[in-house]
Amino acid sequence: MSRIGVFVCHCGENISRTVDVEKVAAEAARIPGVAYATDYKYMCSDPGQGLLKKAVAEHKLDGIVVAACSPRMHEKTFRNAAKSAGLNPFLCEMANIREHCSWVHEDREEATEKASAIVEMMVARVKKDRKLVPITVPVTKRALVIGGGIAGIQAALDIADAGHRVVLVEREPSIGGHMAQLSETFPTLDCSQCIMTPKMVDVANHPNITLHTYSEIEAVEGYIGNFQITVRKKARSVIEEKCTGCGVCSAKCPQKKIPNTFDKNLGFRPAIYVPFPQAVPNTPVIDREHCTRFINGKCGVCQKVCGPGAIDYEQEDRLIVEPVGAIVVATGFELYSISEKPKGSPIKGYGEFGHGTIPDVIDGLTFERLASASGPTGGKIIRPSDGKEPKQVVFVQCVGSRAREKGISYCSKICCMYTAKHTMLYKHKVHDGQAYVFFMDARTPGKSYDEFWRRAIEEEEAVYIRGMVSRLYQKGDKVVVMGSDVHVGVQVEIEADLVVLATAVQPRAGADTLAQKLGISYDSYHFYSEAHAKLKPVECATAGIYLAGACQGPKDIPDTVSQASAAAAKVMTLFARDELEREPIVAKVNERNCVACLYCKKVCPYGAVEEKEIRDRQGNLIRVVAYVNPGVCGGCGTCQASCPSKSVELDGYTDEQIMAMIETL
Amino acid sequence: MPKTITEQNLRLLIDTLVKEGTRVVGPRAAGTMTLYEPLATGEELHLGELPRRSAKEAFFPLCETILTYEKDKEGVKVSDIDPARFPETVLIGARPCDVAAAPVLDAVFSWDFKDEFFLERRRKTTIIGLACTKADDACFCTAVGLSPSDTKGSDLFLTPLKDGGYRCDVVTEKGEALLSAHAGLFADGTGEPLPLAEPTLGKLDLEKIRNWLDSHFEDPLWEEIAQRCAGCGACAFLCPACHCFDIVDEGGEQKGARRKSWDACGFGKFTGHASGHNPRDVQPQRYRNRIMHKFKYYHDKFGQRLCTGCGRCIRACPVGIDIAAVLEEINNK
Amino acid sequence: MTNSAQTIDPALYAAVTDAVRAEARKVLESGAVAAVVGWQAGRRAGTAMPTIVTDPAKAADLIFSPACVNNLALYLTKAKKEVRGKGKIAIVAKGCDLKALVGLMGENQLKREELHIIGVVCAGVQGAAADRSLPLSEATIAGKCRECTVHTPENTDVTVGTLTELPHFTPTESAELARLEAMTPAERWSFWKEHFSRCIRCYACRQVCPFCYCEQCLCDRNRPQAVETTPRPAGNMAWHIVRAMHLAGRCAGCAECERACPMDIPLNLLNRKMARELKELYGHEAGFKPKEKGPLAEYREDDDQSFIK
Amino acid sequence: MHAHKENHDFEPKIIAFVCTWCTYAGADLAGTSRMQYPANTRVVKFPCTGRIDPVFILRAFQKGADGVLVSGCHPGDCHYMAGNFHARRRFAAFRALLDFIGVDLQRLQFSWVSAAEGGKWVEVATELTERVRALGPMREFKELEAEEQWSGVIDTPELQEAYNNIP
Repeated sequence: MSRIGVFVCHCGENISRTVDVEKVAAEAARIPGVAYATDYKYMCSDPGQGLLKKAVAEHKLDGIVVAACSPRMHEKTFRNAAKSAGLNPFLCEMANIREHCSWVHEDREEATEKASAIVEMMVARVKKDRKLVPITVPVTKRALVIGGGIAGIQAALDIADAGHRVVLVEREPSIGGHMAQLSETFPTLDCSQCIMTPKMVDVANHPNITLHTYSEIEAVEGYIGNFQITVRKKARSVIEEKCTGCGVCSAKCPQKKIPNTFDKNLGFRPAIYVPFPQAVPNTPVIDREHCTRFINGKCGVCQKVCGPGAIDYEQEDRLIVEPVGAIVVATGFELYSISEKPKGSPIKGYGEFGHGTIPDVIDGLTFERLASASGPTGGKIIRPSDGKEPKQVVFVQCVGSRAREKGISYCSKICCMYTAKHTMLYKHKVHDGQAYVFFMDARTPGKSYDEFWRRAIEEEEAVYIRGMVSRLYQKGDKVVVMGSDVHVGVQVEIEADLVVLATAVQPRAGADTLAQKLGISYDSYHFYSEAHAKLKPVECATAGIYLAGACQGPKDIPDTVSQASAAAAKVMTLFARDELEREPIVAKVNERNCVACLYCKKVCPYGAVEEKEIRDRQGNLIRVVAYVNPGVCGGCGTCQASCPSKSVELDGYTDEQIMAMIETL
Repeated sequence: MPKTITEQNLRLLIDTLVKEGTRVVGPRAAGTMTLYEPLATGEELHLGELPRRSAKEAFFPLCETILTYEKDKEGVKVSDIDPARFPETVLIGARPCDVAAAPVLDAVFSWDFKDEFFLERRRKTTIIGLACTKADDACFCTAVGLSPSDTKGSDLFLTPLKDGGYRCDVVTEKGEALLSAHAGLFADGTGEPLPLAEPTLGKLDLEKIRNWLDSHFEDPLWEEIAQRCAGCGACAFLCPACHCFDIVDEGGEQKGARRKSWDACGFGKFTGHASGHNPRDVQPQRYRNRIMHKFKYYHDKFGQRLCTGCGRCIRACPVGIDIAAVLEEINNK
Repeated sequence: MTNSAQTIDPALYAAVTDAVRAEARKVLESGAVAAVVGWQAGRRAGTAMPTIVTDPAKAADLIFSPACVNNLALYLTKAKKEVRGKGKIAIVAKGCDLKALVGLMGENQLKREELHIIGVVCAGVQGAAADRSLPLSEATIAGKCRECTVHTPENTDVTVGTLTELPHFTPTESAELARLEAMTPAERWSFWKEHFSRCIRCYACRQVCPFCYCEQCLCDRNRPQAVETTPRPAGNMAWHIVRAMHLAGRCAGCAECERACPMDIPLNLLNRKMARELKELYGHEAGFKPKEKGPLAEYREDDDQSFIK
Repeated sequence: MHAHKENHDFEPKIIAFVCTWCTYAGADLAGTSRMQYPANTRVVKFPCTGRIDPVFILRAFQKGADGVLVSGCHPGDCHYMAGNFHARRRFAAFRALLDFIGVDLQRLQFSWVSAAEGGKWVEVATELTERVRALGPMREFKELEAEEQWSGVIDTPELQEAYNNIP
């Protein structure tokens, strides 16, 4: 008979408050095959783990069930403890009596009964557990960083500086991301471009970094240490190797009236262009949608004027396959738009703010371009409608954010600070101007942040009105802002020259599609999910994939850079080893019984199943069977459920283990 | 002195027995077929055709529990099934080809190990045989030395009469006891019996066949016949004389039952060893064993043969294997 | 194709028999194949059984008649290794049998080029309880043949026989399917419970099925035991559910399971039901051309999920 | 906040087969969010819904489950890319089969619950529990389990009692 040890954790009071842990331990002790059962205040603590190790030795345990929190929390902890006690770690299971029991039930009797049932189920399972030996796989010491904003740049530089190769993939023609668009940055008001561009150049010049701009991730295969990624390098129509970045093409391009998206459409650019002067790489791209050559074939000026002959109208998208061992996802954010949203989108626009049709109602990023010395106005604050300098500017915070009725309930975190910054920048440039800010409350935790916000009010004379804006409308050349001041308890109406909306920070469009390619999870807003909110804020649940920046949740620059460096550190930790142990949760074929119908091969999402010939000693083919490559197997078990004779079995989730659990019903 | 019983009284006899608490098993209409099943009333007796399954079920159940177990902290608690609880049974209306198999089976279940599961059921079963008046082209009882009016194995024996009702012959003391306990339902006298069934297959020289088998363990015949065998158990399960069984534990680790159920030598895993080795690993070897067992081994040991010519295996075989044809072929060699 | 005559002319089968014999002799004599899998007459009048002919002289034993019910595809599966071991095989196949061959090709069990398929034009075969002395008619024809759409097999190496006009037969299987579907779940449960409780676990259904070629049937496994092996009502129910599920999307409807069942369990109803569901859901029909993936081995991102919350 | 325990005549046994990446995590989230739901559900964790064999559902009913829940990642969210797509077809077929056999499909619930949907987990688990509670025990398989072929029936009061004990 088995000798199972059951350890019931109180989790302080988290479990014991609703579950009678002593009773659960006593009940467990009655289960045949259980040699030892006890309860303890904190099983995960050092003494708790010590208790477990001691019991393994004293009671000669051959299996362990720790009834505590979710295995997603501490399975590793206890398996390691089991291992150090000399037990195969896969003979240790967790019974989740916290998240699945004590926290979700209030009735003590019911919760205790359920906890006992969960323990019984896991005892049944552990009896059928087999010793498993981790699989070692080589680590490709080469990282993929997706996104070339400040997060991606920082992560790429850190990894590259540690001596590892990095492939950096950016969707836009240049790296830089949103930070390249900003004017000054809070709380120090140093110029964004000034601190950003050197890093961009470092990326371009770094011998360990391969940069793919104007590129997207097409496919991701493989697993930690051994990913195979396919990058779609979109046709730039300019041969990067030949282009010298002289800029003649852009200067001579007859098509000049294309709204400049980098400048939030405040200015114009030609059809062949670099997004901004400091772009990296400084290689133009032809906007085929607007280029006359591509529209009707009637141009060709850029090709004629290009000295090095770098223009290639025939260029096609290229697919580049790169092996990498780790992936950092840093795809950043975009701003909530108040325009009318397509039907079915959970996010709603702002009809009461004119759905984006009032020209002098802009968002924060547009204001950044207005205030930027390298922006379309050279840093002069003028309003989009008539180019006049606005004398009264109203800033509205929490547009979209914290507005459940608009589809978003979270706080965008950066708006309080950047709005304070905007009022200052405005005051610095328009000395006689007045800034008003409508806010719900100011959220300024962070080093020197609150001081900064106070300065905006106290020294830069921004008027902060606590209250919401109910309506914006055009009246003559003014925008009337109707709101309430809850402090004074009156309705407020301001005739503004310009209104700046701090719209919510959202994940990039298409974040879900990329997540599906990567096999990582995301929340209902499509922000990527970290493995653990507190203890694994950088890792994805999918091994070998790490998160950096606003793709995981709204973040300012310091937080983003920290997380990017943290992600890089995780990658370096991984790359510090030549081989990686991975969980041996892989499928194996019983070659005796396999009849090679190859259903397993047909359903395998990883292409891990091959045909294998069994030959006799003379080399004659006896039969063909399926073979699962353990290095490629992802461990989903779809093969086993599809196999008619169950001749393929997923270690760790065998039929015997599952059936034993069902048996306890 | 010969007795007779009317159709009506025969059914009344069943009703009476059922009321007394006896399990009465007899041919009963069951969907598209007739089966030997417990009768709730005499009305249910359905003598028109040969039941699809043989009558062996009355004392050799398709599946029976032989013990139950339950595991707790203290150990395993095993409860044996007490054969004393087997029901007193009257098997009524069974054909000679079914009934004749019973004494044949007694031999194997009592020669060395006494199988109380079988023997106690046999002791508690009184068999009322019925002469057979209808044969089809699969029937061959006469070819293997039986006849449609053979009383072998019966305790009482009924012969259908031309004018209705049955003549009832007492074969054993057990039969006598049953009859005297219900003497009121029987009358003295006799009548003219209905003509008996006439199977078409000529008489086989079973001794010659056994001799041939003795010297032809290896023979192309086995491959020729059995390469078509699909390996199912229809023949064995329908046969009145096949008696192989399997014992399996069912249920979980905590509690369950040990059960005995019919097995068939045609199954691929029948002779499978735990090691994975299978001494009879192709179908012809399995079919050879079937014939050898029925017409040689069993006879060598017990002087009887495991075939009564009921023809069920012939009718049921999905691939048309015809044991009568096989015997005929050997007979003609 | 209906005619006023209510029976099928036996001459059709006689002509096919002659042609099959000639073709078998030809391919055996020429050495093109090592064996021909076909039918021969049984001892009893009006019966037939599968046979494997290797000697050209024995080609004359081959027959085709309404008694040739067996799906011979069975003999080309791994369950029958002995036959495949002989070399290239010719097989006589009715349209319905051919569907199984096609399915086996899709499951990596057969290669078309390793087979010589002698297709036979078939007007139908006998039902299980039919009086064998009568020609095929409404009273004697098998259920599956009443709704047959593959009288003339296609993509064979040679097809013999000519189809004559056939009487109209009343569909029985689809009517029975409709009857069951109209029942309440409780009524269906008691219908199947009664049938399955009669099951003796002889596994004739499994053994005659061309798709049950597993080396080790799931239901014979005891660690863990997925399905109880003893013929008790509980295990029987589980066995038949698992069987139907394992055949879903693969079964080509030859109905051999039902024919072979000594307890007359209407097993093909289950197969037909699953086939129809998979056709309605995924447009899949088994047995027309070898498919790399069956309906349960592939998916579409927009598959129906109305049943999922 | 304090929900009072209601006394029901019948507490169904619900077994939930869930994938570890989405629904298991979603159930964890329900826990960390301290949401409340009936205590009837027992969770069996799989790597992926693709691993869930229909036999497990059948087995669960045979072994006494009154309701079965199968839940995994939303389409496109599968950690293994396609496991849930395969599962979706398999279960579409299997439930059609069970329906045809005569199993009341109200006892078998399929759902997609993501790691972010703690609320949906609670909703699905609660709904199924309450529905099955209203339906009463799943008698069919339990009765079948207690039945014997006529020839194997013996006169045992224990067996009769066990049979009578089926709720």
